[in-house]
Amino acid sequence: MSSIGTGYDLAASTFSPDGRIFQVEYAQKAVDNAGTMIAIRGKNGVVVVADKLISSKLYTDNANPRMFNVNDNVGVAVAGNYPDGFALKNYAYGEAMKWLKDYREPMPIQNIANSVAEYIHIHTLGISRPFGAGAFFMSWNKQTGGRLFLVEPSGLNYEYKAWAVGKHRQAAKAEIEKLKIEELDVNQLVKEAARIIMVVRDENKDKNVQIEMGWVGEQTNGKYEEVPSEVVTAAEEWAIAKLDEDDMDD
Amino acid sequence: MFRNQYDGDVTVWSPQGRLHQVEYAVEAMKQGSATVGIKSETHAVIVALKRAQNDLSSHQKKVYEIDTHAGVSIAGLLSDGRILARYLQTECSSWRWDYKQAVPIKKLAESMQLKLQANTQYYGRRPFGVGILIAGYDKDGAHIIQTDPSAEVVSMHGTSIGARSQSARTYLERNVDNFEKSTPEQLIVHALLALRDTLPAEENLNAQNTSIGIVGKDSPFSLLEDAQVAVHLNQVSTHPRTTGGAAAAAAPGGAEPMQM
Amino acid sequence: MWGETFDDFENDEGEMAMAKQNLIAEPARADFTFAKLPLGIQPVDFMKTHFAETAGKSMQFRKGTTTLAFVYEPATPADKGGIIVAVDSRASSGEYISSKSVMKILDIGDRMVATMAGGAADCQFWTRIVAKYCTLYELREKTSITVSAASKYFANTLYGYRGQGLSVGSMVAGYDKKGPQIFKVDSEGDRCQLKVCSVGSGSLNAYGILDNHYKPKMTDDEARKLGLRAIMHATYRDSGSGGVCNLCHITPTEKIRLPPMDVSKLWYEFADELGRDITYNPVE
Amino acid sequence: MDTMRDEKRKAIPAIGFYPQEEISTGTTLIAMEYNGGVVVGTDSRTSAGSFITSRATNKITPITDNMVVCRSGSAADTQAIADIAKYHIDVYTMTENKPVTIYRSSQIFRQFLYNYREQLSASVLVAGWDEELGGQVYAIPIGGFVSRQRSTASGSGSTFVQGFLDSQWRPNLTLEECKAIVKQAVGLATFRDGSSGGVVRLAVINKAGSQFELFRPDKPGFPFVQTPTPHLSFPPHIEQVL
Amino acid sequence: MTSFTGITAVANATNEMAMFKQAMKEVAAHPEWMSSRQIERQRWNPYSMEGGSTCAISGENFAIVASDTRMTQNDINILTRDAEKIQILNDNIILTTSGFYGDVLQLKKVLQSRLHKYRFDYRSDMSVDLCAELLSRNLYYRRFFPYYTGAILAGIDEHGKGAVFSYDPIGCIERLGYSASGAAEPMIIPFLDCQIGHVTLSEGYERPELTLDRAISLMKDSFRGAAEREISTGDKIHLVIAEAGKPVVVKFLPLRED
Amino acid sequence: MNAHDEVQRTLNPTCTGTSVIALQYKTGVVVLTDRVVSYGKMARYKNVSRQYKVNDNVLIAFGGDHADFHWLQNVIERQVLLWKRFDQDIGPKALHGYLTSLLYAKRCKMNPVWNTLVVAGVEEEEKNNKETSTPFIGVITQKGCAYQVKHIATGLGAFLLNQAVEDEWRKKGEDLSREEAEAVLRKSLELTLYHDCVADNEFEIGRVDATEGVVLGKEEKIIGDWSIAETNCQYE
Repeated sequence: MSSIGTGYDLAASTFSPDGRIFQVEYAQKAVDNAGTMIAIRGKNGVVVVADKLISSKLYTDNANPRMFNVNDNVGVAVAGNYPDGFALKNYAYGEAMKWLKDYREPMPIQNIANSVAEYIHIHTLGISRPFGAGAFFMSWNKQTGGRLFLVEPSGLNYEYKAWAVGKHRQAAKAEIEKLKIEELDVNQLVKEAARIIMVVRDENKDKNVQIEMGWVGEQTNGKYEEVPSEVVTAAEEWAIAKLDEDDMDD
Repeated sequence: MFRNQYDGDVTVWSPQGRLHQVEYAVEAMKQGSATVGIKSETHAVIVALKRAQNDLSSHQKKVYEIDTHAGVSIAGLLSDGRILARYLQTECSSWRWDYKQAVPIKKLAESMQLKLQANTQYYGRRPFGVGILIAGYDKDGAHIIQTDPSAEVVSMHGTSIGARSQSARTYLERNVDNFEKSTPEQLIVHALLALRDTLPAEENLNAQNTSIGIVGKDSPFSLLEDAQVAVHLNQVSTHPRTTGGAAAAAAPGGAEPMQM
Repeated sequence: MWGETFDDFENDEGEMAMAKQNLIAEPARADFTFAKLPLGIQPVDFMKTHFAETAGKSMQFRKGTTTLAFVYEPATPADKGGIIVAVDSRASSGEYISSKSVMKILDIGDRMVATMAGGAADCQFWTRIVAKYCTLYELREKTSITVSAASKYFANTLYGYRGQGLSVGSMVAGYDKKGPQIFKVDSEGDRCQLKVCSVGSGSLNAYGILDNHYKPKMTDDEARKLGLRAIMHATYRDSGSGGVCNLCHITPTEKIRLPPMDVSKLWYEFADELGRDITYNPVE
Repeated sequence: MDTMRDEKRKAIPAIGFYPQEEISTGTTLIAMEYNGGVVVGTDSRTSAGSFITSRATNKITPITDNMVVCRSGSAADTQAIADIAKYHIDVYTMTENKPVTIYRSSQIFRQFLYNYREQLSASVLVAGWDEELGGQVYAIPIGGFVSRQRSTASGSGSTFVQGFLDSQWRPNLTLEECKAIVKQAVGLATFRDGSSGGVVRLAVINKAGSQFELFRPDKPGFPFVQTPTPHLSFPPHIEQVL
Repeated sequence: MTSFTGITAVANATNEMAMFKQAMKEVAAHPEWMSSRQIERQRWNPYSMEGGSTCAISGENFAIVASDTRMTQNDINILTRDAEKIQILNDNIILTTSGFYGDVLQLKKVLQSRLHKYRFDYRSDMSVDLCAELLSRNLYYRRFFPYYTGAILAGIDEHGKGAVFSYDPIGCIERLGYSASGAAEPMIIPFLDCQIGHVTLSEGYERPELTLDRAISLMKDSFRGAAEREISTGDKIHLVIAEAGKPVVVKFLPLRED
Repeated sequence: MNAHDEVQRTLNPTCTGTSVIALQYKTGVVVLTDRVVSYGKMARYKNVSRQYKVNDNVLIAFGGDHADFHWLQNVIERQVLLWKRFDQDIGPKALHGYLTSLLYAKRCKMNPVWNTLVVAGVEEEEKNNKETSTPFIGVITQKGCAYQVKHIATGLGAFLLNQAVEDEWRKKGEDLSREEAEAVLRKSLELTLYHDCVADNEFEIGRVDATEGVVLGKEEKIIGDWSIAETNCQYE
């Protein structure tokens, strides 16, 4: 059913006659329209990659990063409206600090994701507007292996093996499904992720874009880190070569 | 411009997933006279164009020192800007209170981002109708941070905000590669040239309508006196005005097309 | 998650941040909320424990005084009449004279002063608050405040801090539409109007002189001399008083501050007038 | 040992306040790791001054299937703390859908014992088993200092057996060896400490859960303390019996 | 994520927690029932005295400030010989404080923050006259839990003249020609009364004008005297000289170390 | 905790540690603490470290109550995380400043943190330039009295050792090598061992070096020299 002009879509506190909350859906649009972001859990770690629009060369390198540490072990990657995402990251960080204070151990990823989801959910009740951002949370350790959660603007929180959000999420998901991600180690994941991002780009529209990557896994010792720029560059080069190869095959 | 039903409040998303009120606030910033900030490896400079309401009134104050290692300049609603500048000053002071050291510029950027974001999400507030450039120097080197009402806070090599700032940015983008190794004097000249490009052809920079703030390694933030400003302006006047600047200046600042 | 936090320490950082904000910027508040002692400790007990004689000399609060004021009428048309306010200038921290040049006549308005006896800091701070009130009153009401009202405000303010160890004994003296008036105000919240008044550790000595020589009608010269003399005698008998004598004469039209006089020299000055030998000289 | 401070409060008849000696569990608590879990052992005496208010107290309070807490200090304080901590742990377990680790539980105890250490007179041993770290013992004496120990004693009787424990502990004890040491340690402490006495209660916590055992003085298995045969105490020329 | 029973349990625990906290507060607040431990705690001395002395002299166009650099514990045990008791707040304002060093540090931070804010608000540095009143007020805000400090504020005032302001712990303020505070105050002041105030100098003796050089040498003599006869003063003189229109000069001079 | 407070203490520190001895050498700082937790005079827990590695530049050692320090440790850990957010490593000076504020604030609530803290570290003047780093030792007492030193002994050591350590320092001054500095510390511990009831002979020496960063010490043991017992120690 159409939402626009009905008047049922002006506040998150309003249900439409068919039981939908349009404001939350619109907020989801902010995520859907933003740059593609993919997160994949592999054999020994989790990799997240985002396609970032760099609108001017006046920006410093890695201005406006989308990936952060919540604590040493858990990384967060925010998709959608950047300031909203930043606020979410800040909240997650605050929660992790509180946990550390109370229990003197780093907050487990599940609890972080739950807590952020709760916070997002409160914002869908209509007191203020819903967040126009979602967040991937990722971690890895020996006992549990890699873990990957996505919290959406609606407050939903699911664990994933791999997922994509943003502009070209459908194409990206299709690409991911082609891979046997459980068998890939992090170094391969980085390359594949770069390739997928490049494949799904719309060459006419997506200019001035830059890849940002984060990883956590065995080789980072369970610490979430930004992927070093030389690794990213290498992955990009590999991806370009691979794409050319595919083109040749075609 | 027409009114649509999704632009009444910051707490409403449009069906396209946009926040119109926030976008309008960005327009308010674009009405303000321009300011330019650029940095080299060791220094950061902000220059601003001050307007006077009329011949009898004094010029606006657009550049503030917020600590010995940082200053801000403002474009947009100056009273909003002053509130934010004061907020940053308290942040600096607060950090000094805790650690007896100057606050990292990144901390200022983050505080700013969160403060601005809150005003784009909660009912009963409006976004700040102002953009701010923070020039600072800390352990990580020189910084120029650009903020705008939509709570985008970005670290830049150089940037400009305010009326006709596109012309200034064009100049900066053309010259960005030279900034890194510039001396402070060269940096000021670059900034002034960029600022001059935002002016209509019949106006020019003078010591009264121009503010220059500079900060860098081993030199605390200072707001240059009129006499010092004049010296730098003299240097600028030797550079002829580009036609490109004038052409860009012809396009009115606040009238960039708005998509629905 | 709990709504109720684990512990009170939870708020520690919040409280610290708030305290910090109060200290970083001047607190903008109409009524003063002073930093409080924790754990319900009483200020009086606390001061007794940590700031009494046992504490280091410089760590005691400054105090000790003789102040006086009286109202008189002019004896001849050439005289102005009004109020004489006279004070000494010694501030002692325990046995140590921490200052010998304190100005104990504090301005409250154009024609109003307050004297300070008791805790020096207390007087300085609160008379400023009163002065501020009086100025605002004048701006608001477009007429100057009466001495009575000013002193009432002073007394009320002090009463609010009763029992917390403030030490103030002040005379608010001035000229208003009702004529010359003196009100004595103290930190217990007491306030009374007097014609002749003295406060402080040397007040009894001062009263001795005042009561002996005071006349309702005096020449200006007589009155000023009376003030000086009373202070001078008080400084000689009270070890808490000394230094110079500051004197202020409030007439119906103006407030005249006289230059300070060293009490040591005053003694010699008055000796002749009193018809008294200063030194005992058995030979003569 | 845990009643280090001598409480001297004045009676205030006007308000009907007469200070009483606090009912406290002057206690012996022993806990020790073995190769598959932990063993804890306690006495059972609760006293007020010199009066034994209970001679068969259970000082081992189960918190979850795989965790117990042994209490010493003021009986009222420790019970309150144990109850509240149990509430917290239960709710966390429920909302997070998995058991709370022993480490985190010890931190929950620390919250109370540290933050209210001026008001409380309580010290506990948190002992348990979890998937992550296996058998663990956390000692929290008065003051709220938490430390994980392999072998520890707490309470008034601990002073008498610390040396014994130091000499007995070695890595990779078996369950039986460990139980024997703990039981013996409690026996030794009750033998010399007036504030400890009664029965010996043991708990074994391992992967399977918690098993509780009771050793009564009137039943076999109660620890036996061999003392040297004494000499005569009156002067030798006086008629007396050994 | 939370089951219904879970919520009830949360509510119960919350309630329990609230009651527990309430009980704890009552125990802490009710004076009649206080244990000896709590009474003792109230009498705990939050102050300590780190000794040392400071002094300031003002002249026509200068002000000099000096302190020793010894920090002692209980007057006898020397903690450090390099303690800073003088803070240069800006080109015109110098604060020097004796007493409890924790309060000294706090006071310094309070003033620094206010000066920081003033600079933002007025685009210039505060003058010493204003700062003097500010300090007095801030000392008094702690009237019921005072700073354990004897503060002296010195500098060059708006008219280019030297200024010295002296305070008691709760902010009694007085502008003087010279002042001292700390352990050796009763030794230094009589000396300066004689040499600068000339009040105890017999008639007929020369009364030289107070020049900067004379002030500095008097200052050195004061501290030498204090170090000879006062146990908590010694090690070094930290001397700060402010002259109108010139940058502030800092010097360190040796003193007795015993 | 100083000896004076020991007598008039009211807040009953329970599990305590005694002296911390620290000394600056040419390119860094060495810190010595023993490894015992005392409960009154009982050596209740052994092998407990009193040094906390904050990050590569800072090492904190403490005397006084262990429970209080554990609380502090958590506060410090969160500070480190806070700074990391801004891509900074908290330096010893900043941490010293922060802890001073914190301890002072707690004192103002008459609820002091019962610790004497020694913040040892190297202060990075410029990022990624070890050459310009300078050694730093900052001390904070429980009342919030803070100062910076070149050498320090706290606890009973303040009375016993300060002068001894200072003398060694003055002899060699800035040029003291690491080995020499550690030797001074060992010698000092021996002294406390002879005169402090609650000092233990098991100890560790941690160090912060401009180039190596923080290196935590291994457990060591000292026996001391007991030849004095051979001479006649009878009273006459």
